[in-house]
Amino acid sequence: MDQVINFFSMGNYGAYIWTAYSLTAIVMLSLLVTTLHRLRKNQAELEELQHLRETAGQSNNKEETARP
Amino acid sequence: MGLNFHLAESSALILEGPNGSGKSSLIRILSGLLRPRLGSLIWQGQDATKEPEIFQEHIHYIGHRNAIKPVLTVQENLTYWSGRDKDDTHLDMALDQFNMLPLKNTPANLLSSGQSRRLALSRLLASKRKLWLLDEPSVGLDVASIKLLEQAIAEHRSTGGSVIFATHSPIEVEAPTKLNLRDYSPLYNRALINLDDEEESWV
Amino acid sequence: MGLNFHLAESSALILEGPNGSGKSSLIRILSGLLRPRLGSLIWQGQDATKEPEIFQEHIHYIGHRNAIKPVLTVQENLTYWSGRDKDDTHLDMALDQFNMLPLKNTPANLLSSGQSRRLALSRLLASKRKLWLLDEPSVGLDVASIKLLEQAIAEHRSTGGSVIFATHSPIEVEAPTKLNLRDYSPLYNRALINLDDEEESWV
Amino acid sequence: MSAFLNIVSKDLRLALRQRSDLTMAVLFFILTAMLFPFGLGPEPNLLARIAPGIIWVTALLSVLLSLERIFLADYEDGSLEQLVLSRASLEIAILAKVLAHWLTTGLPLILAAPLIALLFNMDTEAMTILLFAMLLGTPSLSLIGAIAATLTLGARRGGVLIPLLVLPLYIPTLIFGVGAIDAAMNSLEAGAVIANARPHLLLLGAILLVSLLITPLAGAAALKQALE
Amino acid sequence: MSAFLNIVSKDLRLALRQRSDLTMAVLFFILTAMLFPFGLGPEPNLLARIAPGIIWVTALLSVLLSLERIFLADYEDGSLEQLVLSRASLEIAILAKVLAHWLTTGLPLILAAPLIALLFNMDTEAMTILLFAMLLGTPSLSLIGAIAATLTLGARRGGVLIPLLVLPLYIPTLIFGVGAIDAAMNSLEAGAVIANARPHLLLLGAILLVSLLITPLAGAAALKQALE
Amino acid sequence: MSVFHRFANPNRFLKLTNTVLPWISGITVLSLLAGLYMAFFTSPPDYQQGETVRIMYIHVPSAWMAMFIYSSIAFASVCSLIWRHPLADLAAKASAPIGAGFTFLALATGSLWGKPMWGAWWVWDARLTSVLILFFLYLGHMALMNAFEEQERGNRAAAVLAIVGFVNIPIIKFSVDWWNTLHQPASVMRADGPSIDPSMLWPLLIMGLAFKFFYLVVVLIRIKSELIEAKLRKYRRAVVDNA
Ligand code: HEM
Ligand SMILES: Nc1ncnc2c1ncn2[C@@H]1O[C@H](COP(=O)(O)OP(=O)(O)OP(=O)(O)O)[C@@H](O)[C@H]1O
Ligand SMILES: Nc1ncnc2c1ncn2[C@@H]1O[C@H](COP(=O)(O)OP(=O)(O)OP(=O)(O)O)[C@@H](O)[C@H]1O
Ligand SMILES: [Mg+2]
Ligand SMILES: [Mg+2]
Repeated sequence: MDQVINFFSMGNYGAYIWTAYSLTAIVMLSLLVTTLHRLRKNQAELEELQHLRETAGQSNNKEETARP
Repeated sequence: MGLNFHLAESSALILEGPNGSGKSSLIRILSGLLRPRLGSLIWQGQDATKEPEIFQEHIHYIGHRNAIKPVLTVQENLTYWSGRDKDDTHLDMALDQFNMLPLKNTPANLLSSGQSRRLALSRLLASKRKLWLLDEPSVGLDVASIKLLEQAIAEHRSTGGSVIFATHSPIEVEAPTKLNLRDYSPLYNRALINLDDEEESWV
Repeated sequence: MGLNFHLAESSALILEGPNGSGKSSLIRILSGLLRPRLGSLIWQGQDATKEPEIFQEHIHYIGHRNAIKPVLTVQENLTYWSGRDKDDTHLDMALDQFNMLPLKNTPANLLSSGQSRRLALSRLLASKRKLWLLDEPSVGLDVASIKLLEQAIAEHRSTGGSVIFATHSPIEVEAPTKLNLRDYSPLYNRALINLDDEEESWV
Repeated sequence: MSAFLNIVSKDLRLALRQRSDLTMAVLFFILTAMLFPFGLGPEPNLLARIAPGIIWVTALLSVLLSLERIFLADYEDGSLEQLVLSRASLEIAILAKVLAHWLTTGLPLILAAPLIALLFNMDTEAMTILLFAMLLGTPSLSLIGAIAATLTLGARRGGVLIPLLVLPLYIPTLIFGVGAIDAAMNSLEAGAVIANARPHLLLLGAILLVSLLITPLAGAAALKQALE
Repeated sequence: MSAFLNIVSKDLRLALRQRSDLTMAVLFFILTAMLFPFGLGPEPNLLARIAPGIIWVTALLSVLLSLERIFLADYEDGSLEQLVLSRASLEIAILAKVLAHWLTTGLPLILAAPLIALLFNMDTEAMTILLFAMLLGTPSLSLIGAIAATLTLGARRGGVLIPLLVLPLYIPTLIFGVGAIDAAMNSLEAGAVIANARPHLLLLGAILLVSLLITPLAGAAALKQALE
Repeated sequence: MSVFHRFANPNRFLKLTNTVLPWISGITVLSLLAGLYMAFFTSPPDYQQGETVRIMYIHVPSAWMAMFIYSSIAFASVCSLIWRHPLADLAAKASAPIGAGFTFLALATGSLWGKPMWGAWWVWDARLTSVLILFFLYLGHMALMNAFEEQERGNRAAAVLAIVGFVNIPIIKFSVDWWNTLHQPASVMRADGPSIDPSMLWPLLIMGLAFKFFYLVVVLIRIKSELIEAKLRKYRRAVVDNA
């Protein structure tokens, strides 16, 4: 137990060291998470639009052939 | 599919087409202000797509906006862009051609819209370039001033100059080539929509 | 000597005259943006020369400049000036009248000149005012769009509105009153030169 | 060369016609500098100690606020298109416009600086160095600022962006500008004043040279894009 | 009352829409405040000594630069006429617009102030007093500034005039604002901090009350004139 | 030119990305774990700085990344301006927020280290100051990139800024040599080889590696995301035009 406490107190500099490490963790994780989140969102939207386009594209083509 | 044209000396090309069909864009591409996504621009045998500088000294572009400073007088405005001396008689002649001589010392903020346009047009005569690129030059002009413009164009062509202009209202020039852009614009020609940005031009 | 006119409901007044004859100035006086040096302006029986506020809420002025903010989209531009809610169907109807609905979400800096003008004009329909004051409304419009404008004016008049506009190119309206300003302008009528600023107007 | 002078003289004439442009920077400079004695209390020693910093920071802010107008009006009324298409090289044109800007903001600031220096009890030697430093430093401010002004043309929030872009780039000028005067004030013998200030002045000169090189290139690139 | 809230909420929404308004004052505040350490050198004692003055002057300049927009856009697009013609009393309308202005500039400044205080090595007690003083002082800045903003509407060089009119009127706020913090920093015992700062804070409160009274009256008169 | 244009093909790029992503993600995780373990358990406390030296294992890699990413952006900007290469723009755009994040970390961890070591959160010396400027340059770059309606215009403007701002990088690097500062001079990346003890050097290098691969992972995903967004914009436009 003492060892654990010792480890976490870091020679009384624990507050500085652990804040530094947790800040780093927070920044890096949030970079990763926002990036992945945006990727997911964009991928979903792309699929939806591509679907829309396929259906719209077909009707569009018909229109074109119908044009004089 | 593409748009392809060639311009000889002393000729006039009129760009037509509905709003948003790309007349202004084409003129800006020709002037080198915009770069074409595709296609190329040949000036006297040289490819000028990448380096518009090599022909920019031969053209004069007048766009929708008149580039007039309201706090300067008519003469000062003209002097600045012509690069000529203040007392050069060419300046007075240029102003006179568009009937602006009486307003020579008027501050430009007092000009009416047609007068401003005439001032912009008189720059054409103050700096003699070979190719005029005019975007709706007759906007705001009264009937008499349109005549003056037609005269100026005729004179310019008689000395070997060429002119390309876009317009919605008729401007009469001799033996014009006409180009209607409606068919080249994705806004009006649906077949183009799926072709991804095919704005193009070859001179 | 003076210029004197009266405007009834549902009527159309066309101001004509060469460049610099004072069309724009007259329209600005009527809108209350300029104050006349002489003469007075009567609105529904009240003298409005000194206090243009009493009728300004009934007019809609569109000048040479389109007052479009390039950073906003077409729809945002319209919403901003109309004072209506963003989802108001009136806005869509106004855009539709000038065939601008497809461009609803386009940033205004991408618009062509004619499209910008159409956006400015669609404001007329978004805020319903009695008297329209239009300074060269058809500038930059293609033939089809001028037709749309003529339709809009006709509809406006059929609901009791009036319109005054200045133009150089023909805009067709039913039973117009025409007023040529050439004779009232010191620039074209030498007799006026010594009379010092007699730009005047009675409504 | 004549194209250069042409642009300079036109811009100067424009500034003289609408005098508010000319007075704004100077007025802001003087008024702001005068706030500090109120904010810091009237201790003459303290004031003299911080005078160089205050004067430089205030000058920097005054220049900053006038940057937007170097190109904005030309952009909006279409003159910029004509400038790009005119025979004059765009690099030269940019230098000309920057020179005109400096003549209408930097130079007036330098002329007003002795007044502020007096108010802050600066001694004459420090004042001379201050003037030299400003003479070398304010042109760099105009030059660096011009880059930001061209970059933000047509931007959605141009006015806000300029300080963000420009202030970091101004910091070296500020540091050496103040350094020169501090060195002068701290030299005990009269003869050492210039010797002490010299390295700082040389660095200011170096910054000026670098920005003289970079601004035309970066500015021309940015202007061409702004019109596309 | 509902007219009041209506105006406040509309102005806030506009400010949020074009975020530049919102960030401009704060960004300018932070960036400018950071310039001083560069200009004055890095001595922590000196910085701590002059921190209150710097923070107040910088806050004042940030507010100053945002004054023009309180009424100008409304004046130019005709909304002001509608406001004058509407049923709401003009005095109330002015207070509402000032409140919106404070919420979008003064409040963000207060939130950013601790950051600057940290960079200048201010201690925590002085920082608390700084926040109190700004809470009392910045509304006065908005109120007094609004008078100048209404007075210069439609003037040919409104932008230049505002600093000229407003800076002299800001000086009392500046003096007592700085005084409060200086008093707090100079008190030796911990308990005396508030007692020492109190007279200054009271005076700031008095300025706030007076300007709350004067601004609506003077502003309404000036607005009506501007529209004539 | 031709080399560039082979990668200009977005599909080829996407394919390449998808194959390497799992690998570099694996390397990131492994090196991060190893680095952390060594930082906390195998490396000794410093004889001067005591336990606080453990901040070094994140402070220094963050500072390296701050400078490295900015340099990459400047390089991409040169490519973008000269060859108008679309991928260069995407890379610059995707990198900026990551670089800003690491710069922030360098500043924050430096402050947290400075308080116990120098007795102040912040001192105005050349090294610290120039890193702060770097942070503002990142912010300006990001703001400029998003300030225009047309993405292309934003890319170009930001590219010019990035190149101009590159002057700052040598200043950061050499500020400790040119001016006397409180901050430590270089002890790893110097001409005559590293001068610190291997027991501290190894965890430092491994953490540096981990940070660099982390950057690679995130930036690749972001570029992928940007590519999709560009496609989305085009589709949306087409849908509007069709309407
Ligand atoms: C906010 C404050 C700080 C900032 C912005 C900062 C910035 C930097 C930068 C940019 C580097 C990379 C230098 C290079 O690669 O040449 C660096 C390295 C380093 N910093 Fe800091 N630092 C800060 C505070 C501190 C403190 C307080 C300490 C320790 C007392 C420290 C110790 C180090 C060490 C040991 C290195 C590694 C040098 C090397 O081996 O190359 N830093 N710092
Ligand atoms: N950067 C851009 N990206 C995509 N589309 C654009 C861009 N700039 C302009 N456009 C669009 O290109 C079309 C052509 O515009 P242009 O100004 O060339 O038309 P125009 O023929 O001159 O019309 P007008 O007769 O109204 O002047 C417009 O629909 C406009 O919205
Ligand atoms: N403040 C003023 N003082 C004296 N003259 C003025 C003033 N403002 C404008 N003018 C002059 O009044 C005349 C009328 O200008 P106005 O803009 O009304 O003409 P317009 O009929 O609209 O012409 P256009 O057809 O070219 O638009 C112009 O000759 C102009 O120079
Ligand atoms: Mg056009
Ligand atoms: Mg007119």
